[in-house]
Amino acid sequence: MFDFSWNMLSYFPSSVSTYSDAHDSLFTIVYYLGVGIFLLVNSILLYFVWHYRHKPGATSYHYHGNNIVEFTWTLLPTILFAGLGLYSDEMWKVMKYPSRVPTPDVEIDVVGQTYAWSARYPGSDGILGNRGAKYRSNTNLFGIDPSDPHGKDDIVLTGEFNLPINKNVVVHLSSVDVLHSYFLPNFRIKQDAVPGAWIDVWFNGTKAGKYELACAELCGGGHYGMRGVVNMQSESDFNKWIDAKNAVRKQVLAAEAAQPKAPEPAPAATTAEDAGHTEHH
Amino acid sequence: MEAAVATHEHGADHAHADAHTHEHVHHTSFIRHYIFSTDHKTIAKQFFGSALFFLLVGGAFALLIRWQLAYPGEPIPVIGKWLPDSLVSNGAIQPGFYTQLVTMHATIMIFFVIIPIAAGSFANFCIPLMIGTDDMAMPYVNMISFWLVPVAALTVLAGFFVDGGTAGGGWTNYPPLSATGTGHTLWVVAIFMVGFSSILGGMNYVATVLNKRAKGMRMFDLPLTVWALFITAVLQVLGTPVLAADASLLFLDQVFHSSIFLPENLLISTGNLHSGGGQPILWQHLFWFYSHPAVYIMIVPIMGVVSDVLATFSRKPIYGYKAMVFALMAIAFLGFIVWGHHMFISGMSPLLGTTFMLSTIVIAVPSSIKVFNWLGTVWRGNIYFTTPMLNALGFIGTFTIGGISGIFMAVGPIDVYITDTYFIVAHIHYVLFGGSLFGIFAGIYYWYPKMFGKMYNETLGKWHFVLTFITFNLCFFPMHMLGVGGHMRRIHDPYIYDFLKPFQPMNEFITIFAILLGFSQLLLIANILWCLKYGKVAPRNPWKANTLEWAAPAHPGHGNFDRDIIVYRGPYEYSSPESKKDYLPQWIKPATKTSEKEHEAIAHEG
Amino acid sequence: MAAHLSTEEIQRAYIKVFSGLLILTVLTVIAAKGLHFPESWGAIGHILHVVIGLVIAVLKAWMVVYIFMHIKFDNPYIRVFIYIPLFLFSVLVFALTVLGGSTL
Amino acid sequence: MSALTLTHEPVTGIRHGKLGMWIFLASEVMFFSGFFTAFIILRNSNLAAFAKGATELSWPLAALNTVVLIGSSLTMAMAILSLENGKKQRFQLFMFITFLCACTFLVVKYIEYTTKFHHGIYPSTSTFFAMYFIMTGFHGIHVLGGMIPIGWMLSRSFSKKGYTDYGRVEILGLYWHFVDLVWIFLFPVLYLIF
Ligand code: HEA
Ligand code: HEA
Ligand code: CUA
Ligand SMILES: [Cu+2]
Repeated sequence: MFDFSWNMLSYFPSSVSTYSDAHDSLFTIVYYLGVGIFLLVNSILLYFVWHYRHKPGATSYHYHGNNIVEFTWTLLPTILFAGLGLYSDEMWKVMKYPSRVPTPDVEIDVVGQTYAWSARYPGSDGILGNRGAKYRSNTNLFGIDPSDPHGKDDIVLTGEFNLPINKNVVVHLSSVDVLHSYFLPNFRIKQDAVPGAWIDVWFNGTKAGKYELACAELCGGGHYGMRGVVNMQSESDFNKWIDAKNAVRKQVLAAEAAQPKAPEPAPAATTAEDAGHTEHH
Repeated sequence: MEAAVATHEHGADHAHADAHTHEHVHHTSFIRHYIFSTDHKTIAKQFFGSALFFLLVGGAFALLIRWQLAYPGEPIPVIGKWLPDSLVSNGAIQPGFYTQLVTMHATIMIFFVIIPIAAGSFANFCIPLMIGTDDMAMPYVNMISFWLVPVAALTVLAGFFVDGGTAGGGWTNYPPLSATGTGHTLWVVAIFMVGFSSILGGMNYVATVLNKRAKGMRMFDLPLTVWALFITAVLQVLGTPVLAADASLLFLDQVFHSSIFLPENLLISTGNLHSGGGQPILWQHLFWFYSHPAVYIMIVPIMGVVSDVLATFSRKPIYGYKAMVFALMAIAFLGFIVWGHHMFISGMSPLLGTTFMLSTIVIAVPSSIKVFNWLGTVWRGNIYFTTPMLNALGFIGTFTIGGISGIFMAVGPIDVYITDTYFIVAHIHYVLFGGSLFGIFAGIYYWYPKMFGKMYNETLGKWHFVLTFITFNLCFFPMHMLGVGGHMRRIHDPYIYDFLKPFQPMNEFITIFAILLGFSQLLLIANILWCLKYGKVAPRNPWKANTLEWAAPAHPGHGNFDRDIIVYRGPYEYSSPESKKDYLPQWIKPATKTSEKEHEAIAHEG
Repeated sequence: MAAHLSTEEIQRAYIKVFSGLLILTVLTVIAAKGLHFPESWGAIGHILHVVIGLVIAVLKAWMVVYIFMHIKFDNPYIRVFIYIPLFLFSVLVFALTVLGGSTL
Repeated sequence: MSALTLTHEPVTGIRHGKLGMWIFLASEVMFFSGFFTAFIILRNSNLAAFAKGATELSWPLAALNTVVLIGSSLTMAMAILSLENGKKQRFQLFMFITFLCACTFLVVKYIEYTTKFHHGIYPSTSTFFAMYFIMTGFHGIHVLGGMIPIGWMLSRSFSKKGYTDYGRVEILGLYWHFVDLVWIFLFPVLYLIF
């Protein structure tokens, strides 16, 4: 009826980051451990159940147990599990501890909004402008501080983002409304986007290509459709792409500067890209 | 509400004063007898009936979910055209309705099926009978504890008829999503009510076990079912109030527009009403502080039931009785310090993550002890394959799968990938259906004779087990594969993702077996209802078991026992050399001529 | 209950506790409203206020539980109903503040 | 058959109702633990808002209420003692004062709340006030809940049969002292410490 394999490991989506390799090997260890224990326990169970089934005249063994046995089968799993826990903790630290986040080669902001993902790139000055929740509005999702010159040239995109491979990418993640979760299956990465907090996620992609970005935290009826695409490119392709974006952004800024200033200071990042993103939902 | 407690419970002390003589004639009205009854067995039956009913409702919701996942966009057969347009379009489930179905499915299954049947029905039925007493310590409190459940269920289901529909945030209902909408408010109120019911129940069970044990019964003479229910009750008493507090806080956010869980300047409809400054993750901490212990509320009683069933039908003492008790205690204790394993990706402090990862992995140790001791129990037994025994053995098999998938998730870095995928859904159903529900089936069949005074139909029971076991595994095992493939949970239409398109046939396969699984449950219902009327009349001790409930008349009335109960030994003296029979009940005097005779008599009593 | 104590003795204990509670209430108000730590102490002054307030509250609570609620005279068994929830409360607070830090 | 002895003395030596009440109180401690935890967390992340909120509360009213509740705890304890010694009138007197104290407490609370509302302060004002309203609100509900059995017992004691159920009053007393105890913490935490 369909391709089925007992080997669970064969179902993983292709692995395209340094993490996903590490993740898959850790998973493999736990997998074989789990399968082994399952088979062991259940074959013993089946054997006992069949072998000691009721037969006429049979009696059972009046026995209340043995403390040495109890002690052994408490100690062994404890050692096994403590070992597993300590062993996996290293990878946990690498993924999560802020002190272990590598120096970023590329740094972007990502926010979730029902039901789309948006990203902000630093622009031609290479610096992300300051942001604050109080500046946030439907036209300024990232809450870019209008008074910060670094924010002026920032580029905001929705739905599809490009990133370079073999670089440490650090994503500062947040949300503007409810919880979302930034899920890159091929990268084995998932992190909730929490409103009111900026959480760092980092990865290092190894294969170019377009990969799907999903939302993994229920965020309302449209949750299922909160899809995005991450386009992993070689460094040179990525640079070409970002340069082109920066050029467009420069033109927009120049055009804005030529026009008479609006009376009240409107949020700075009301750009073509921003407008593009509002119509998305 | 506390007033009710304060005034009623002492009344309870007197209520039983007139109940302990069997000849005493009761002129109780129909209402007092069947509806607002304070008799623990009637309350147990009420919990049982309502839980079975909600199992059908929750199961029907599950089948709707499955239909959508297998055939997205296609009209629901039969009922599709009757549903209003707010829920369906052209008879097919709409996205919002889908999330509501998921929420209601889980809410019903957890709060109105498993908890009421394990910590409501079994606890009520077994505790007084198995400790040899006439009723609960506080019968009025007990009655209130039941009646809160249907009221809560009506409240939460009323959500379907309000503007915006019922709660749709998953059974975990994380704010900010759940901070708006009438449906969510009703959900919160209902949770508060079932929580209160659970606390009242738990109070009663703890007090009863501590205070009302029969003469001679020490704590370590308790059957494991009672131990398990006792420990569960402690979890209920200490865990549930935290959920109640959490729910109250969310209620404040919803109704009074405060911002306990809402940070500054959100772009949602309540954005301008609240002040900000709240912490969304706080909800999750408090929620899981209850809800992790809650999953043990759902499994610990079952572990007790399974132990008793295994011992009875292996005709063997429980292997390592004390180890089993300490393992239960360890599970309960550790259960309070692992809640964060549901929050590995929530953004909580990574140091907390490390702590929770280690404690969660360690919690597998007491569970392992239990599994190993069960193996030890069947080892060199004399095993009878009755329906309860089959279900108990099935429980061990499926629970190990669910438990081992728990180990995967306990490892933080792995959970980051598999959390919120079908791997979790597989785990949930392996522990809750494969674990709790199989154990519940075992318990239902095991105590059916005592509860209703009739024997169930063994053939039908075995068919029910075999069909359920096969379809269950075919339905839920493939979900692990979906999860490893990255298939997210709680999604209305997976196939808008390219990487999920290939999973459509597997989803279809799952759905087919879900439907078969659902309809297999009709055998259980049929068995229960048919044998109620046409079943063979049950003897007093059909399983030749040792525990005290079998000393009571076949269908015990008010006051439970027709003989004085004095406990002489532990609950698991099967095949003891002290007795010629292969069992030696707790209430039989140490070997003398008369006690042999009594033993003999009870064995054959109708 | 408390059969080994005469009614008068118990009454005296009650009155003592009552006066103790009143005095501590006054103290806690004075500590909070009248006691000012030098500016230069910074956060320490603030923490001291919190500590004083809580220590007094714990003392008062202990008096109520010990005497009014008869823990002193009653079955020692009952104490577990106080210790266990307090332990769980401290687990919760410890996890979320000390381990959780600012991110929870 | 002669009467069965299934219902014997409580195994622990603590009567069912009293044991039940202690278990219930353990549960109540966890309930308020939830609120206190939330309070601590929110306070740590909004120190300024919490300090500001606390100054807007009226501590003299709260101090008055503290004294009232402490007093009611004393009278409740005395009422129990009186009933134990069969002194009916003293029992009625002390129960009455307890009831009165509870009323006073709620009236003061009412004044506090309405002044807040007049100043436009609601749970939505800040997380501090959200916590303030929910914690004092639930405490108030507990006071109200305690008043029902107090009033009932008091009125029963004036009936012909009188009221002699020492056990129940003792249980009620435990509950009442617990309500006092919660307030003992709420008072410094909400009104004094910032
Ligand atoms: C009855 C209910 C029940 C039970 C008993 C368990 C038991 C366990 N659960 Fe599960 N769990 C749930 C119900 C339950 N769970 C539910 C409902 C959810 C989802 C909530 C939601 O998000 O909606 C969940 C989610 C959940 C998560 C979060 C996943 C996520 O959302 O990312 C985690 C993570 O650690 C977890 C772990 C565990 C562990 C380690 C156990 C352990 O207790 C298991 C221990 C058992 C064994 C290990 C097997 C038996 C032992 C042996 C066979 C001996 C030999 C074994 C070895 C030596 C390994 N569970
Ligand atoms: C004890 C608990 C329990 C039980 C028994 C079940 C039983 C089932 N569950 Fe459920 N499930 C959960 C607890 C449970 N579930 C939880 C906690 C979640 C997480 C929710 C969340 O994400 O918030 C979940 C989520 C969940 C999902 C994931 C949804 C999603 O994330 O999008 C799915 C999908 O397949 C599913 C399917 C099923 C199926 C097919 C059954 C079958 O076993 C059901 C079998 C059917 C019956 C037993 C009833 C028989 C019915 C009939 C014969 C129909 C006729 C009757 C009438 C019309 C009245 N469940
Ligand atoms: Cu965003 Cu789900
Ligand atoms: Cu858990």
